[in-house]
Amino acid sequence: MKIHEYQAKEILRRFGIPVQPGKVAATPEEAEAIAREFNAPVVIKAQVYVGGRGKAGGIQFGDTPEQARDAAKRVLGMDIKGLTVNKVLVTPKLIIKEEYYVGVIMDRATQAPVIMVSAAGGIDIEEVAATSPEKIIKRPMDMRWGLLPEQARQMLADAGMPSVVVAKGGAILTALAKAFLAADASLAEINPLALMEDGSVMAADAKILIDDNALPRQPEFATWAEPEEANPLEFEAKAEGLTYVKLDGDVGIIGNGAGLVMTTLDMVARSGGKPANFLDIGGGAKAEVMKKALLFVARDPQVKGILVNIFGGITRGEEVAKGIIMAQGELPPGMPIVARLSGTGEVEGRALLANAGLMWGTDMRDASQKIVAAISNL
Amino acid sequence: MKIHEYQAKEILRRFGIPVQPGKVAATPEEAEAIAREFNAPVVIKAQVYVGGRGKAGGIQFGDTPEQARDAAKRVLGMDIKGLTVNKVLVTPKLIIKEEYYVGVIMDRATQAPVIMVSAAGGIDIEEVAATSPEKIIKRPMDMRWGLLPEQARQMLADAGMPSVVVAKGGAILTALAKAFLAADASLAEINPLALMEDGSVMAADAKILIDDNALPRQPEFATWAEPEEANPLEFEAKAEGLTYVKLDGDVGIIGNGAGLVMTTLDMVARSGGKPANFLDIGGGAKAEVMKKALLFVARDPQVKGILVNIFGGITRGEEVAKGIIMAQGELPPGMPIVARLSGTGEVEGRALLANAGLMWGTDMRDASQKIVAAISNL
Amino acid sequence: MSILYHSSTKVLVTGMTGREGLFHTKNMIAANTNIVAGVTPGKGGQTIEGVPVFDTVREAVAKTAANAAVIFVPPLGAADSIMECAEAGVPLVVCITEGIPVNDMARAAAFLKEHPTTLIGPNCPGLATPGQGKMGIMPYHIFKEGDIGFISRSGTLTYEVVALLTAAGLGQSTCVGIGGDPIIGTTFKPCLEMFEKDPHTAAVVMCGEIGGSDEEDAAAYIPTMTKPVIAFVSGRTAPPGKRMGHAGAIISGNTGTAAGKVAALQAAGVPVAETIFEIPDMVKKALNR
Amino acid sequence: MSILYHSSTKVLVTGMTGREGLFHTKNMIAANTNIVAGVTPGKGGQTIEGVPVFDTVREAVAKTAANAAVIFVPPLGAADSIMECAEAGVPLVVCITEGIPVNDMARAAAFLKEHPTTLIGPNCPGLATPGQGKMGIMPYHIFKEGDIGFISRSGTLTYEVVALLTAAGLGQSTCVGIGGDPIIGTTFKPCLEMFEKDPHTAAVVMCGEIGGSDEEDAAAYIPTMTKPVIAFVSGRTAPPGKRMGHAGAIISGNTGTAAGKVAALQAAGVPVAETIFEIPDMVKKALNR
Repeated sequence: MKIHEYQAKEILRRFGIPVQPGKVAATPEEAEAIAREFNAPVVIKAQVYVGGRGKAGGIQFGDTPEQARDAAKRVLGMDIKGLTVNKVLVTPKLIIKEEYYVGVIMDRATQAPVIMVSAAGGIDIEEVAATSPEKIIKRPMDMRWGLLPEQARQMLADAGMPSVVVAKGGAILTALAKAFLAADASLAEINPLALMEDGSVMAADAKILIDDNALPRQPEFATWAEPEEANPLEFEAKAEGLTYVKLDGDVGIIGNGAGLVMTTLDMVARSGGKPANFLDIGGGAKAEVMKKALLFVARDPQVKGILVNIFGGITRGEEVAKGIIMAQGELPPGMPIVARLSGTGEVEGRALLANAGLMWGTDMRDASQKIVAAISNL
Repeated sequence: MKIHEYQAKEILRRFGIPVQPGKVAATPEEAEAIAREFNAPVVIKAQVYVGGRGKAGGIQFGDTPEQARDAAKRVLGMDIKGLTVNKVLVTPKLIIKEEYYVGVIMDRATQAPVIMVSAAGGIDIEEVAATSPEKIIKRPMDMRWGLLPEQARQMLADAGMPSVVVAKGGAILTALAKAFLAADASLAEINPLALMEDGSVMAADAKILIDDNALPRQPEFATWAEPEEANPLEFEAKAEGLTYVKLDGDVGIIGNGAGLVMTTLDMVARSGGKPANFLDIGGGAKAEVMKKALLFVARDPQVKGILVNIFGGITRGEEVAKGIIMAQGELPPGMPIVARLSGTGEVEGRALLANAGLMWGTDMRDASQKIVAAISNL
Repeated sequence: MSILYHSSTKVLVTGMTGREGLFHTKNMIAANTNIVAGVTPGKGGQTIEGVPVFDTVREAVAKTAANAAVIFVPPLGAADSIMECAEAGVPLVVCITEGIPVNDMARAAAFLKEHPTTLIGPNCPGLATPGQGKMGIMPYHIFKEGDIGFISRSGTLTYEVVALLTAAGLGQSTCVGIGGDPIIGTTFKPCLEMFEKDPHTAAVVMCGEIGGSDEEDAAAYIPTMTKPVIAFVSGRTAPPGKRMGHAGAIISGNTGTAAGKVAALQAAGVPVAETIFEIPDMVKKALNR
Repeated sequence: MSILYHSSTKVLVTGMTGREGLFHTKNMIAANTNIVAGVTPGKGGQTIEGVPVFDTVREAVAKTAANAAVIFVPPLGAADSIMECAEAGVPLVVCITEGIPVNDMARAAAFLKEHPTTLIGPNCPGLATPGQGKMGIMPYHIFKEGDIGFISRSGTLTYEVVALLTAAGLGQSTCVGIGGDPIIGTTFKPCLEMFEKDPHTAAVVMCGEIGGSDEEDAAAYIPTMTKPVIAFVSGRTAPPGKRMGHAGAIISGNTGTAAGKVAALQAAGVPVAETIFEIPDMVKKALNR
């Protein structure tokens, strides 16, 4: 789950990491009031779930409260990579001397969180990783000990940071690793970790991703969930218990099991179609769930037809067929649906579909070809 | 550092361990009001830093708010092993079906906290340990992993607890071990861990000792420190940075270094005296500290004379001598003081003492004999 | 004629008394799997479906000599259950549970480095040895006894491909669903090693997907094998940065793409099927059948 | 003619730039100890008292080949400093710091089980090898070169007894203050083992105190030694349940009493001095001098 910069900083603050004070504004007037309260030049930072805000103009400055209001007016409502800015973070402007990077990211290869440190901070770390990987110091976290303060300092020293950053940044990185574990993050990074003119070190920007699987034991973070405007359907699907990913094509796709759905996408593409989405209804779905999934996929205006591909283990074919039939009345009239049912209840399911006059495919390939053909005949 | 039952339960509560609700009262009227609030029969429990409250009458019952007030009246002000009861914990009476013991204690032999579990709860666990050690299941905590829930359950099962306690008590013991580490405890025990008539499991009583060394990073617990009335001088000494232990005799003893002071105690005892205290001024003490220590020891009305035994490494003899001379005016007139100074600054120190007409000893034995003789001549 | 699970394996089920656990325990028993014990703290002493239930794994092992475990414990307790099995000395653990927090799995993975337990999963359908039984949730009727080893990161795709193999007369020695999570116990390579050593396996089919580099690791090992391997990779049309259902199926930057995996496998001399429908013929060709 | 520390030992000091660290670094240099590096995060690059300061132990070891460390880091950072030395491969670490939280030491002790580092302390005066130098805070002028090994749990008592030995013409091979905390790195027994192996040690004096069972453990080992051991135990008049200054000096129930320790040592054939004043003569008698 993505969270905003101001929320990430709130987590860091709780773990004793220095962050500059800051407040969130939803209107230019609020931004002005906050700037007045700080009584200092401020930065207005768009709070959106994407990187590259700065380049997109999502970070603006205001030396006076009035300028802060104007800056907020420019940023609020702005579109950044398809996301509308609804909130800005107002913080006093920092005089940064040097910028560094520290982060913790779950790594499947080492089966552990990996600590990453670079003296080349302030910019896209993936770019650094791609162009000069030697500038990034990595170390897997030993899950038995966590990251020890001495290990954190050693990494900063190995990255060539100055002595003062080794000392103060070491404490920050240690706390970041603790926060990563305690907050059930899958990513936690401070970029830039800023060395200030006065010799202090602080988190000038922060990004944290929370592991969705851990939300049941992180009730506070669960309340932080917000729809991502770029794909509101994905957010809604999650709330409905469906795994939905929006894609660019016109063939809606529903299946049971992630691998099977992915393979169905590939098969539709191979058959000349363009998948409109990925939707996994999981195991053991009942008719109601099937209906909900169909209506959900159909809400995407790009979708011209839907392919349902079910291999029944726990999921029963007749439940799937019933769900498809139930959905008929509420789907856009004339939208072609092709279903392919195998495994448990396939005979009963196919019979139900045939009785209802619905199309079905003998296998994944046949069904894919049928839906692509049906759409091109529209 | 000792803390009260109600404070220990507050810590347990924060770690998700079920404890019955309870409030602290300092007057019978407060106890009555709390009982009225609970609207149920209550238990009034003396909050004092010693065990064996029950036998001493420090636990009383009240079926009505009026009875609660009367019970609190009986308990408040009561003397339990030299401690006056100033506070009582008022909690709803529990209907306990079975009582068990779970605890975590720092163990020097294994260099780790040891988890202890026994089905023989509700009574003095040290007695169980002494008389039927086989009834206690022990397991050192692996500091790399902490206590795993499965390990906690396994211990409860090994102790022969019923299935429901294995499940619910396992979660409690896991949380207790977490609390032990997070609170920097040196002891954390739940006794009894109670299986209730309704099948729930809870901490009916709790005891936690906080590691003094960790108080700088446990600021909240540091504010919980209270003088133990039985030895208010010890509490005051701690606040002054002195390590002071009250004993029963009449020879006040001051030295530098725990081992040396202990040996001095032994030597005084061997010389026929009875030590009144243990006081270690630590390393590198200045004249002011020496003076403070002397005045401190002299506040014990039992003290008839004082032996100062300093082996100077970092501590300098002349500083010690100066401190003793500075204290003269404020010590009870005629109280004999014998000082023994060796090591750094011994010549200068002895000269200062001689000039001031104060007694000194050539070594620890000589000094011990001199102070014992001086007191017996009073 | 199998790896990991044999008819002699004595299986305990943790989380057996839950809805899922009970349903699949019945199915495993129906597949003639030797289910000797259930473990659910708080339910010790009961007998359910003829299976004695214990409070702890150690007790279950002591009383029944169980030497394998299937885990159906809910997500927040599943890693603890894995560690309990490891500490009780269970040599084979299959974790079906989906949705385990990844930090819990990182901890369990580190714990397993200190214990000689083989973990399959989590978030996997388990494994089946046709004719001998199964550990997990695979629909047992689709299998057929034979000499093809099968490894897959996904569930229903496994069933699809197995059904195709069975229909083509290609029975299976053992089918292993290794799971779709970012952190799993056993990856392709160790499964391939086991199949290579198994005298009853003639060839192996592996179904990979986008994300991670397990397929690439397997590709580096396959040239040392004496047995043919046929591969399939799903997710060719998946866009980067999107999680495709499986927590592990996500392309980060340029790593973990289907194209990269296909290239690595082909470079290792592994025939890679364009669609699952070609797999049976490619197996037959490799075995000259 | 020593254990643990020799004139060839290259010593680094962590927390060297603090008040205590600096004071004792000067004293160690005055005792001809080869102090090659200081470590204080944030002070790397400076040179203090002619000693180069580094940000990390690993860097200090890489640049100076230090093979021993003395720790003066304040209590809440001291366990981390111990682990840093262990991870940097420093074979000998002497921790002077008093007041380390015991949970930190339990963690450090577990960490040391995975690293081949010998820890002396914490909460100890360190060690001295007369004529060669010292690591820690012992007043160096009281020592005299010789063949008596010395081990003690306390500081100033060590100085008392050493002064008596020196006055009696009994010089010392190495004097080790093992520390008064409940969790310490090296206890009596391993020190005795080292002295037993040291060709330049003829006899050992050990000063125990109430609390714990390290003296009893030593008593069980001493009968296997070829060299005589003379013991002293302080705290005979200490009441149970009271912490006598040292965090470890506390009698719990019937264990850890002075009487119990004296009895165990005597049962092992160890002469136990009634007061420290008898120690020199008892040593001479044991060595027939």
